[in-house]
Amino acid sequence: MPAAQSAAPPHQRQVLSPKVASWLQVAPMAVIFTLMVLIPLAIIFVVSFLDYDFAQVFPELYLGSWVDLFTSQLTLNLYALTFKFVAIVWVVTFVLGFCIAYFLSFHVRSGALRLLLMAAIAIPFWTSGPIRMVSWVPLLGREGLINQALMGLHLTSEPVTWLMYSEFAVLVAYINLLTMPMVAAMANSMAKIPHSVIQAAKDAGASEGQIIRDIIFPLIKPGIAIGSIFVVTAVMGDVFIVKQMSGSQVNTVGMSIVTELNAFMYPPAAAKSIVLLVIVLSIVGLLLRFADIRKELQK
Amino acid sequence: MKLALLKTPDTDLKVSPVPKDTAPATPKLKQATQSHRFDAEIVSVTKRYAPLGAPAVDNISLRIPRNSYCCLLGPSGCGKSTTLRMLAGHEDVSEGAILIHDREITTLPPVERGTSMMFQDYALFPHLTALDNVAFSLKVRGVAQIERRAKAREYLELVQMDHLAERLPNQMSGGQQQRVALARSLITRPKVLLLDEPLSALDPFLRIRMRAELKRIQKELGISFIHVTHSQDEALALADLIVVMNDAVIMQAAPAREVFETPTNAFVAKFLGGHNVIQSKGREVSVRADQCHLGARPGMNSLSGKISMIEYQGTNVRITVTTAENEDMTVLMPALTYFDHAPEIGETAQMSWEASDEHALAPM
Amino acid sequence: MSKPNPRRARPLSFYFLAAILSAFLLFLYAPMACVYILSFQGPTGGMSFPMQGWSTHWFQVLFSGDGQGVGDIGNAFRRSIRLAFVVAILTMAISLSAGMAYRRKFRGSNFVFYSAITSMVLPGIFVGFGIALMFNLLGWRTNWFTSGIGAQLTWTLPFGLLIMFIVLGRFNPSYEEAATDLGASARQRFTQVIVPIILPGIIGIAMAGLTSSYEETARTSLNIGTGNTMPMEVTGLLTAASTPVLFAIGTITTLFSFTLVIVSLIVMSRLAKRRQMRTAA
Amino acid sequence: MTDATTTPSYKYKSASAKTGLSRRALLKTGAAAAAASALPAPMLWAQNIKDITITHIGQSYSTIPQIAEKANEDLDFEVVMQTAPDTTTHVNRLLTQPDTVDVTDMPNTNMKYFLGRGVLMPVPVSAYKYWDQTLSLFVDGTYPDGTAASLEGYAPIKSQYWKDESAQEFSLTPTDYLVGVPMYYNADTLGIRPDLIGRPIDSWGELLNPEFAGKVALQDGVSTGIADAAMALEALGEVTYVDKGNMTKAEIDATIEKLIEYKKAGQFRSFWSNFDQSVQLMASGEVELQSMWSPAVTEVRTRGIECTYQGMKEGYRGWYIMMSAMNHLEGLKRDCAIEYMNWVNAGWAGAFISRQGFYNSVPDNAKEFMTADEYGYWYEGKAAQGDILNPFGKVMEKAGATRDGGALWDRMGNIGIWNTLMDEDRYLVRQWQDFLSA
Repeated sequence: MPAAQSAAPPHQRQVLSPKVASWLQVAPMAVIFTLMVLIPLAIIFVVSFLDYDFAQVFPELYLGSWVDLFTSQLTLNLYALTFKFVAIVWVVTFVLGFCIAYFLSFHVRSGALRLLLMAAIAIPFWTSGPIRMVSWVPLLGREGLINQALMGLHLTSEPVTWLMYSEFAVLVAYINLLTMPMVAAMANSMAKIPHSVIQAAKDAGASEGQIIRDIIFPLIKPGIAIGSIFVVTAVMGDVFIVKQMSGSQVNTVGMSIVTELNAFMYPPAAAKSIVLLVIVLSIVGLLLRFADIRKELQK
Repeated sequence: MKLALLKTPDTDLKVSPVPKDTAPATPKLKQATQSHRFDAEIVSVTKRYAPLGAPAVDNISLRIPRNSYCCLLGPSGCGKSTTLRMLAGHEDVSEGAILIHDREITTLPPVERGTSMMFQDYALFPHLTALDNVAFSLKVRGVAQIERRAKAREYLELVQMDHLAERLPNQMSGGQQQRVALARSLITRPKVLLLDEPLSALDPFLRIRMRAELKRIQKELGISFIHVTHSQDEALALADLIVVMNDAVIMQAAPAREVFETPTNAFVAKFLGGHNVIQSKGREVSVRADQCHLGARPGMNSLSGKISMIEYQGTNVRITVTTAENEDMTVLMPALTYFDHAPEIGETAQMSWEASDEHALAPM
Repeated sequence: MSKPNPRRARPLSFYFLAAILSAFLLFLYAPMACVYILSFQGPTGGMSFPMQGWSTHWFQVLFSGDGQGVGDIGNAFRRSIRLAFVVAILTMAISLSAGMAYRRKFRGSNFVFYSAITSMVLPGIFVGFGIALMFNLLGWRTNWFTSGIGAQLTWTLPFGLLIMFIVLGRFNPSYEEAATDLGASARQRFTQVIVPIILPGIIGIAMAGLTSSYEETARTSLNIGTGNTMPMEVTGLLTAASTPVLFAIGTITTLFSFTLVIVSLIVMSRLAKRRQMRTAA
Repeated sequence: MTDATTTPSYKYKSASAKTGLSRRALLKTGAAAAAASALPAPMLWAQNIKDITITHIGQSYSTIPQIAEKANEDLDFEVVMQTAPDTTTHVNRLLTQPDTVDVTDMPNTNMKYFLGRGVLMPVPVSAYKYWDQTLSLFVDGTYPDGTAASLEGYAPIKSQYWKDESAQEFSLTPTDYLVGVPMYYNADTLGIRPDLIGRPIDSWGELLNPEFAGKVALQDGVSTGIADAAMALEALGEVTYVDKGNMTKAEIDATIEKLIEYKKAGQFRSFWSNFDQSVQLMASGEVELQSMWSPAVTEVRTRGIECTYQGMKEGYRGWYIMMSAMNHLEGLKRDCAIEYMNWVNAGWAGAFISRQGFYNSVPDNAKEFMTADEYGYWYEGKAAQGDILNPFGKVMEKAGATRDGGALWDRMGNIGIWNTLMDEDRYLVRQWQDFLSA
C-alpha cells in the first residue's frame, strides 16, 4: 500500500506501476459500490421487467411498467414538476451561492471573519433533517410567525396559506438546504484564484462586473460543476423534503417512486428509478463536459 | 535628499519592425511625450497597517526623474514592496501624497494612475492564452477583438513572445510567462511601470538575460521603471537611480555609481558590499575593498588582524581579515598581485589604505 | 491582500452583497431558532407558538423518559453513534485512498465515478431494499456491521469522493514535487506532506460521514438488523408521540453537532498553529 | 409510574403453565431431555429457556420499553423489542429478512402481502389460551348481539384464519389455525376543532364541504387516504359503491376523478402520514377537521385545545392490529413465541395499551389490570371519577370526562368501513398518483 499511496513522478523508482497503484487505491470504493449499489441496481433492472401484485414479483416478463412510463401523461407531469423544481432551485442557489461565495472571498477582508461566516453557513447543515423539516410549520404555518407578523402589520387580514404545504414551501426548504453546498464549492474554487490575478485585472481597468465575467467565472467552473451536481442530484433524488413541505400534495418523480415502493409495487418503481438515474447521469455528464472536475486533479 | 539628474531620453525610438500581416501602420510605442518634471514623486509618505502601530513606511520622500530605471533596494521587510504597492494603488497611503507625471494620484484607483504593475508571481490569467492575457485590458475597455489582438501581438513582439501567442500560462516556462506579464503591463501604456521582484523566480542565466531585456525595453519606451529587488547586483546593473531602504526609511537615493562610491552610512556601505566600514580617528568611514591593500605601507592608515578566508574570484582574489575585535574586513586585490605573495589563512596580516580613499559616513 | 482602509470607500456592491448574506443567514437560522425556542415550551405547550411559559420540562422528559413514551432513545443514540463513528472512519479512509487514485488517469475511473453518482441518485429505499434482497438471496443475515455499514457507505462515500476532489483540486502539487526532490519516498510524501496539508479536508470528510451516517434512514432501516438507530427510533416515535420532546431532541442533536464542529475546528486550528510554530522555528 | 398503584400485584407464571410447557419442551427436545433425565424437569426447562431471545418487531404502541421490561420480569426467556419506523420497512423486513424476527404485530391489512409467502406461522387455536375470551368480532366476525359486523374494507375476519396448516390461504370461517392473535383495535372518526367550526359535525361528507376548503387533511398513503375519501364521497352521494372498502376499477376512476376536482379547488390543506403530523396540523390551526386516531385527539386536548372525536352517522373507520409469529421458529423457541403471545393478551400489556386509548381483544383480562374507573372510562363510556392517566402517568382526562363516542360497542359496533387493502390495489396506486400530480 505505501507505494500505492501517492502519485509519483516518472523519475521516481516505483514498486507498482502508477496504473496498478490507482487501481489498488480505488479498489475499496469500487468493491463497495459494486456490491452494494450495482448488484442491487442489476436486481432492480431485472425486476422492472417482471409482473407483480401485493408485494410479490412474479418471474414473468411484463412490460407494462415500462409502457406506462413511456406513454402516460403522469410521467410528463412528474418530470415537468421535477425539472421545474430543479431549474428554480438551481438558478436561485447558483445566484445566491455565487453572491455569498464572492462576498466571502473577495469582499470580506479578515480571514477570521470569513471563517466564522463560513461556519455559520455550514452549521445548520448538520442539524437533523426531520427536525429541520418540522421547524418550518411554526414559521410558515397558518398560525406561524410570518403570518402573525403579516397580520400584526395589517398587511393581510387572512393568513397567507401558500407559505406552507405548497410548491413554494418545497422550494423554500430546498433553497434553505442546498445553498450551502453551492457556496462551499464555489468559495473553494475562488480561494484558488491568486489575489494578484484579480489585482492585475483591476489594474487593467476591468470593472467588478468584467472581473466576475471574464476572470472569476471561467476560473470557478469546476466549483460550479460540483455545486450543481450536488444541487441537481439532491433535488432529483429527494423525497423527504417534497413530502414534508407539500404535505404530500405534489408529486415528483422521487415521490412517485416512493409511493409505489410504499405500496410494495417494485417493478414500476424500478422502471422509474432507472429512467431517473439515466437522466441524472446524463445531466452530470453534461456538467462534466462544462468543467471536468477530475481533470483538475491530474497534473 | 539627493536627486539624481539624468539625461533626458533621446529622440523617439522605433520598435523592431512589425510583421507585415498585422497592423497596417507601424505603431510608435514610445509613451512618454508630455513635458513634466518627474515621472513619479513621493511626498512625505507614511504607511501604517495598524492605527498606532509601527509604520511600515515612515515619512519617505523621493523624486524619480523622467525616463529613469529606478531600483528600490533593501532587505526584506524594509518597506520597499509596500512603497511599490502604494505607488500602484494596491495599498492605501496613511499620510503623504504620490504624484505621477506631476499629477497627484494618491487616492486614485490603480487604473487611473498611469502606473502598471508586474506581479512577482506574474498573475497571468490561467484560462487565457498569452495573446488574450495581453489583450485583456483592451477587452475590458471594449476594444474590438481584431484590433485588440493586433495590438496585443505588437506587445508580444516587443517582448519576443509572439511565437507563443496561443499558449496558455501553464504551457509556458517561467521566463516566458514573465515576458507575457511584461507585455500585459505595457499594453496599458503606463507612465510608470512597477516591477515587484520580477527576476527572483528565474534561474541566474535567465535573470541576466532578462535584466538586459528590461533595460532595453525601458529605454525603448522612454518611461520610468520602478523595480523592487533585494539584489545589489541587479540594482547596480540596471538602475539609473538606486533607492536603498532600511527600517521603513530611505537610506540613500542616488545614481548607482554615487551610491556605490559614496554610501551615506554604514548600512548602505555594508548592504551594497565591496566596502569596509572602519572606525578611523574617531569617525566612521568606508573604504572600498579594492582600495585596501595587504601589508603595512608607509603613509597609509592600517589595522591588523588574521587572514580568515581567501576566495579566488578569477580576476580578483578576496581576502578576509578578521580583526582583534572580531570584525571582518575585506581586501579585494588583482589575482596577479595576490599570487606574488600568496599569504595563507591564519597568518597575521596588516590591512592598509590611503586616508584619501576614506569616505566619511553619516552616523545612523 | 488589501487591508482595511479608511479612505477608500467600500464599493456599493459590498453593501448589496452584505445585505444578501445577512438576509440569507436570517433565512437559514429562522426555522432553526423556532426549534430551539419551542424546545423550551412550557409543560402544557404545543409544537407551535405562542409559548405557554418557559421550562426545561421537555428535556427532563427526554432524559428521564417519565410521563411520556419516548421509546428507546438512549440505546438508539448509542447504536447510532457507534455506527456513525465506524462509518466516518471508513468513509475517510476509503475516500482518501480513492481520491489519491484520481490524481492519475486510469482505466475504470469513469466507472467508479459514475457508480458514485448512481449511488447518490438512486432512491435510498431502493438501495436499501436491493441490499436486503441481495443478502436474502445469498442467505446472509443482515447485521449492523455488515449490511448496515455497507448500506450507509453507499450514501457517505459519494460525498467523500466529491469532497476529496475539492480538497485535492486545491492541493498544490509542487509541495509534493518538492518533497520528491528532497528524497522523500512515496510513503513519506503521503504521510509527511500530503496528509498534513489536506488534513482539514480529511477531517471534513469524516465529519460529513459522521453526520450523514447519523441521519440516514432510507438505506439503513432494512439493513441494520435488530435495534433501531436514532432517526429510525424518532420516526417510529412520531407515529405515537407528538410533543415538544421532538424539539428537545432537535436542540440536543444540534448542540451535539455544534460541539463536534467546534471541536474539529479547534483541532484543525491547533494543527495549523503547531505547523506554523514548526515552520517559524 | 402509575402501574404500581393502579395494577394489582401479579405474578404471571402459574404453576400449571410452567409444567405444561416444560412437559412439551421435554417431549420436543428428546435427546437432550434423555441425557438430562437425572435432573428434575423444571430445572432443565428453566436452564434451556434462559438462553432464548424472542425478537418482537411492531408498532410503536406495543413495542414500548416498559412493556418489554414487564415481559422480561414475568417470563423466563428474554424479549427484545424493536419499533418499526414505518409499514414499508416493517413489511419489507419480514419479507426479506424473516429470520431476524420472531414475533410481530401489524395491521391486518398487511396480511395480504404474506399470502403464499410462507413467512408467517399458523398459530394453532389450541395453543392460544384466550381464544374463548376473545371478542366474537374476531372469532367469527359478529357483534355481541350475534349480528354480522360490517365487511366493507378489510374486516378482521377476512384474514383471521388460515384455511389449513399449510398457511397458504385465508378462511372466512373458523378453522384450527390463526393468522395471528388479535391484539388491539379501534374505531376512528373525524377529529374536529369545535372552537373554529362552531356547529355540530355529524357526517363524513363535511370533509369535502367547500366551507372548509383548505382546512381539511386526508391521511397520506393510498389505502388509508382513499378510505376517508370514500366515506365522504359516499355520504355526499357523489359516488356510489358496492363495497367502498374494495372498489372496482370503475369506482376507483370515479373516486379519483372527484378527488382531483376537490384538490384543484383547494379543498385539502395537507395529507398527514403519522401521529405527530396529525396532531401538529390540528393543534397549530392548519386544519379544522380531519380523520384522526384516538390518542392524537387526546394529545391535542392535553394542549388545552378543544378537539372532539364524535362518531359520524355513516359510522366509524375501524382498524385492527394482530400479532403473528414467524414460520422459521422451531422447538423451544416456537413455544416461547407462543407463550409470549399468550402473555401479551394476559392482561397487563392489554391494560397498558388500553390506557393509550385502544381496545384490547380480551377485555376481561385487561380489566383485571385496570381500576374500575379506568375501565369504566375507556371501555364502558362512563364518566371518569378521578383523573385518567396515560400508561406513563400523565393526566389524559380530568375527572368527569367521558370518552367521545361512548362505550366499546357504541363505537366498534358502528363501523362504516374497515381500513383496507383493495384487490385492485395496483390499479388504485397508479390512479392515486394522478390525483397527487393534479
